[in-house]
Amino acid sequence: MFTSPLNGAEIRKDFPIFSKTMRGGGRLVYLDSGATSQKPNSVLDGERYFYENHNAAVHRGSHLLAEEANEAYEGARAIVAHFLGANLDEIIFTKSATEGLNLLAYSFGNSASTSRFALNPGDRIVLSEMEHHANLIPWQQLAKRCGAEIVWFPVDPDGRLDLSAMNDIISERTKIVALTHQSNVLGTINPLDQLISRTHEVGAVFVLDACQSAPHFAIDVKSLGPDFLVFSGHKALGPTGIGVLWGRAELLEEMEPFLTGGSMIESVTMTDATWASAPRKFEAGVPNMAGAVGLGIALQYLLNVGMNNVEAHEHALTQYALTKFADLERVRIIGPTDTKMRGSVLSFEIDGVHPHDAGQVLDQHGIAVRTGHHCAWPLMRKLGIVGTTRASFYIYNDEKDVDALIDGILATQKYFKV
Amino acid sequence: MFTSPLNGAEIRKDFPIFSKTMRGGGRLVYLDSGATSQKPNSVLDGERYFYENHNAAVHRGSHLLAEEANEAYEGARAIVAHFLGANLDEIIFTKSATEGLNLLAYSFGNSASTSRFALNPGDRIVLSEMEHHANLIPWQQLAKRCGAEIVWFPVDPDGRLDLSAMNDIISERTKIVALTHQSNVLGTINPLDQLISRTHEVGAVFVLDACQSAPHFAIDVKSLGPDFLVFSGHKALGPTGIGVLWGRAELLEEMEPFLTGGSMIESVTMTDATWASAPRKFEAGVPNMAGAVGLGIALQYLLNVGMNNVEAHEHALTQYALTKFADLERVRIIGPTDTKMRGSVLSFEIDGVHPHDAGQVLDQHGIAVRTGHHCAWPLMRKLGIVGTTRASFYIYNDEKDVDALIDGILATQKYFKV
Amino acid sequence: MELDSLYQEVILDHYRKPAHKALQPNPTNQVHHINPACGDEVTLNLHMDGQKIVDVSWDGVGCSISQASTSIMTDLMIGKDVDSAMKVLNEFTELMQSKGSLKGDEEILDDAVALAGVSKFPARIKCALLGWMAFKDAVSQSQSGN
Amino acid sequence: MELDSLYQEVILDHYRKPAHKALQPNPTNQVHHINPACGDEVTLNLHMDGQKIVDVSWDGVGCSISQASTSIMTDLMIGKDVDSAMKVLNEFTELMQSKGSLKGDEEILDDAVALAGVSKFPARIKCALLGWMAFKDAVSQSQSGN
Ligand SMILES: Cc1ncc(COP(=O)(O)O)c(C=O)c1O
Ligand SMILES: Cc1ncc(COP(=O)(O)O)c(C=O)c1O
Repeated sequence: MFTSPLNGAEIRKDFPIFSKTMRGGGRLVYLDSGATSQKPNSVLDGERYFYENHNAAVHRGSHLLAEEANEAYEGARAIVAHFLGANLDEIIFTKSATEGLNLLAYSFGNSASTSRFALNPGDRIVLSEMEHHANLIPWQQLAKRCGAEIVWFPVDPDGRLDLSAMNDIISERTKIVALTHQSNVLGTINPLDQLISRTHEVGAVFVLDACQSAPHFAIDVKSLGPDFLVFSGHKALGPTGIGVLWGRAELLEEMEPFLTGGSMIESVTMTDATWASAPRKFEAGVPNMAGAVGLGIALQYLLNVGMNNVEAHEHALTQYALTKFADLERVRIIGPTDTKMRGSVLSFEIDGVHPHDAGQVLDQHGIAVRTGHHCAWPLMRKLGIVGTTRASFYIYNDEKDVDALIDGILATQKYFKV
Repeated sequence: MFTSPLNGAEIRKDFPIFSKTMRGGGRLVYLDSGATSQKPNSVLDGERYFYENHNAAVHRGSHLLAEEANEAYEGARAIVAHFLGANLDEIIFTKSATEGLNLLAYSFGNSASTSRFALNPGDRIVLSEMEHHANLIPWQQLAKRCGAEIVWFPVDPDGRLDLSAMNDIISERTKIVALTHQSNVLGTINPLDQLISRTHEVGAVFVLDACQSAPHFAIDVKSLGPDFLVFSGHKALGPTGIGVLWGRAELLEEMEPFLTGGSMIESVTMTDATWASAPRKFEAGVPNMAGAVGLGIALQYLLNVGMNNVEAHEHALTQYALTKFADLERVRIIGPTDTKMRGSVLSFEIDGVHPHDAGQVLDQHGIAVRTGHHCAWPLMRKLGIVGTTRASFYIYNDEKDVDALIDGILATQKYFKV
Repeated sequence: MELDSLYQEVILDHYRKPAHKALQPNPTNQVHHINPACGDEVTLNLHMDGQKIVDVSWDGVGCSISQASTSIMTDLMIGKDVDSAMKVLNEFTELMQSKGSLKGDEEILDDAVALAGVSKFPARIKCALLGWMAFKDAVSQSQSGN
Repeated sequence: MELDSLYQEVILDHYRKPAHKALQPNPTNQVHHINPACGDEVTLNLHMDGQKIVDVSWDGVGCSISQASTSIMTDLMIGKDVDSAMKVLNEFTELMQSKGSLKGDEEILDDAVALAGVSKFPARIKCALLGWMAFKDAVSQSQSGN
């Protein structure tokens, strides 16, 4: 039994890629939205419309095209702000979540030693074992540069954060806590309330990696309470090469810039420069204008669908899939096996079949999944596996896609005689 | 008299934006390609085709779409390599020239103190007074972090670099020389041969800002001889949000990464990571795949037109414009007044009319120019002006555009009664 | 022509003969503002007597809009008390953000209504506001005592 | 089915019963290679006697293609001298890059021709090459004396 407010097959009509014929001759069953999402026509049309009608460098010209480009770009910023419940000047366009996290790490590293963001030897950055490399290595590098320490929450056998030692892990020495909202491997959604209040209790800042959450359920930054948040446009129906960093206005104001160059300055001499205020301070150079415009349209598409519907739809798909998986033999879910505090990312192992081989057979059936360590190598090591096969759902999927996956797994087992 | 191998009006047919009707009711006379170029249909089609047929995360999946996305993305890299006469693994996709220059500055700053790239107190970075903020501020910030010094070539009254003290300015203490190939304000093309050989004589590295050159004439990095080169796709008929950093293979190999995260690693633990080799090492995160594909098509478009034809066309336009300007009264060219070692960027001042006002009247005639300091504020101060009005030409311009500009300037003088 | 709505005669007059464009010595407060997008600059001297704006004088470089607007602003502000000056300033800011939908109240804004057309040219609004924002900053500094 | 060109029976056999998959002690050279894209790893021990490859043994985790390919490689290389081993290796690399256009010379490549189908699946070429590149690295280390 499958009920959802959304009809995946109907939604697929908005996404031109679904008319493609796949390797095996069948339709595309796209279960890799955790890696990147497909794009609706409206996003592709909107990018093109920008280039055909308003293309000019923003912030730098006073002619008509430049005015229009500016309006389109700042209009996209307004949509992102609305999407997150944030203020306009708190939205910074980056090229990706990865850049957003690096921006924070470098900006903190650039701070004067008296700044609240400065890390001194012995200071701590708190992460978790389920972090994506993008929310791990930038902090490792920052820690190395500043002599700070990385400490982390372990992951328990159910794929949940072990918070039993929370008050020791987030301590008075903690300056930064950077955690994922939802694991891109396990699907686990982390309980932010207690983590954020503990973080603020010790005077640290909380950085939220919302790559796997912002595209999938409603987020209101003001009520959720982190200090910074990043996500990638390409996972949220948007174009490639555009991402978002949100930060609290008063923190952005205090921060040092990251990339420097044109359009982020107040005044410049040969030896010195002063900065514009946020968001400009963090957007050096001619930005990805068409990308921002496309992302604005993508988020508007999601808002029109309704983020609660998106969430309910993915919940229904996950529920349906978990039930079906329970009937499979010699197939193990890696991550929570119920839908409580869990999103629609579903990792699994097939006994006797390496994920890469499983992915290959599924591909032959037109089913696109991701295989491997999912840029979360420490988590793989912790779980004692080399990788998983991962299916991840989005609005354009439906229960038939889950059925196809299940059939594909059975075919895989048959093919490899396991 | 105007002769050119190219027909601007014919070329405009490939660029949909030229069917737009402008403020005054007339056609678009786009003379702001120095800020950003317009895009041909083939680039817009190609980006869309990627999204509609191959969209998936590169380097991360083994399903069909991921394979195809990879092929498209790496195919674009091959075109860029061909365009610059470089090796495949020497091409790094960035989001912009600005990011490319920051990448270098941060990577050098991340180097161990024993590295050839490390800057120590007293070491020097050599720039010039005509640099764009993007090739100035990142080096200022690096110098501040390392205790290094910024020294620079002055600009003489003709708008040329004053190289009389070259051997003092580029000295044994010099570690980095970073110069623009062509000034985005003056149109001046800098004599690289002597500058690069002097740089290598003292064992420093030469960074070339090719934003205003790579889109306009043929560059072969091997014969030109710099160590690093950056340019922006959006100024070369390509999409927004994509740029290129080229570096010599052996230097890239030695360098520290800049952005860290997914796809740039060899191995990762909770506290440490090792790096993939270039170009991967410098491309963390899901990249701007459609942007790279679009840039590949844009450069292929330029190659099909022929870079020598592009150069000859712009040369002819500049020659034609300089002759026409010579007949104008109370209008002064800022920069070289002949075409020797000069590109097609043309800055000027109209006596008694502020650039912003001039730009406004021109805009009313459908003529898009840029006004202000052009992100080269130190140059403005040196020249004792607040800004210029700048016309910049590209393949889709023709002599009628120059005529329109001249008429527009006369109209401006009439409007403001100067 | 659309352009004439931007460059009204009174604006060009102020541009050619700006009022109070010569810094008066011993100000209560001095501020320096820049428009980083185009490089325009204004230095503004404010002379207060209690809550009364006794004099506003300035120097700077900029386009006709920024120069004329600053000139008009000084004419308007001199002699007012802080409260009514802020009312005028808010009225003007609103006019600038109106995208051409407001004409401006001539009773309150006097010559500044000639700047109404600027609101249809987004890139020029910052030009028109440069002097006004400097003035606002100077007044707020005078009120907070620095 | 296209898939069968990838997973030929001989590959699945090698996968189920890999040859020389047990590290032999006291190697001349040991290397450890990783495929960072998927996390597959191989450790390879090389025993040389002069220019002769006396033994190759290995351990590791990976997909059927990487495991089978490494297994086949060891069978091929053991007993060869460096020169002919490099010839085989080059032949195999060329086959992998052939995008399905080559079948491979069975005289030279023996069981490894079964991997020809891999060349049509770009994402799997690195899997097939993992063990071979480790071997190449070990040999080159043995030649340069580290
Ligand atoms: C000479 C020069 N360098 C650097 C840049 C910066 O390019 P971008 O803003 O695309 O990063 C520009 C263009 O704005 C330029 O003209
Ligand atoms: C949880 C998480 N964080 C960060 C990232 C990095 O995103 P991107 O590669 O778009 O920068 C991803 C996706 O790859 C992710 O799933």
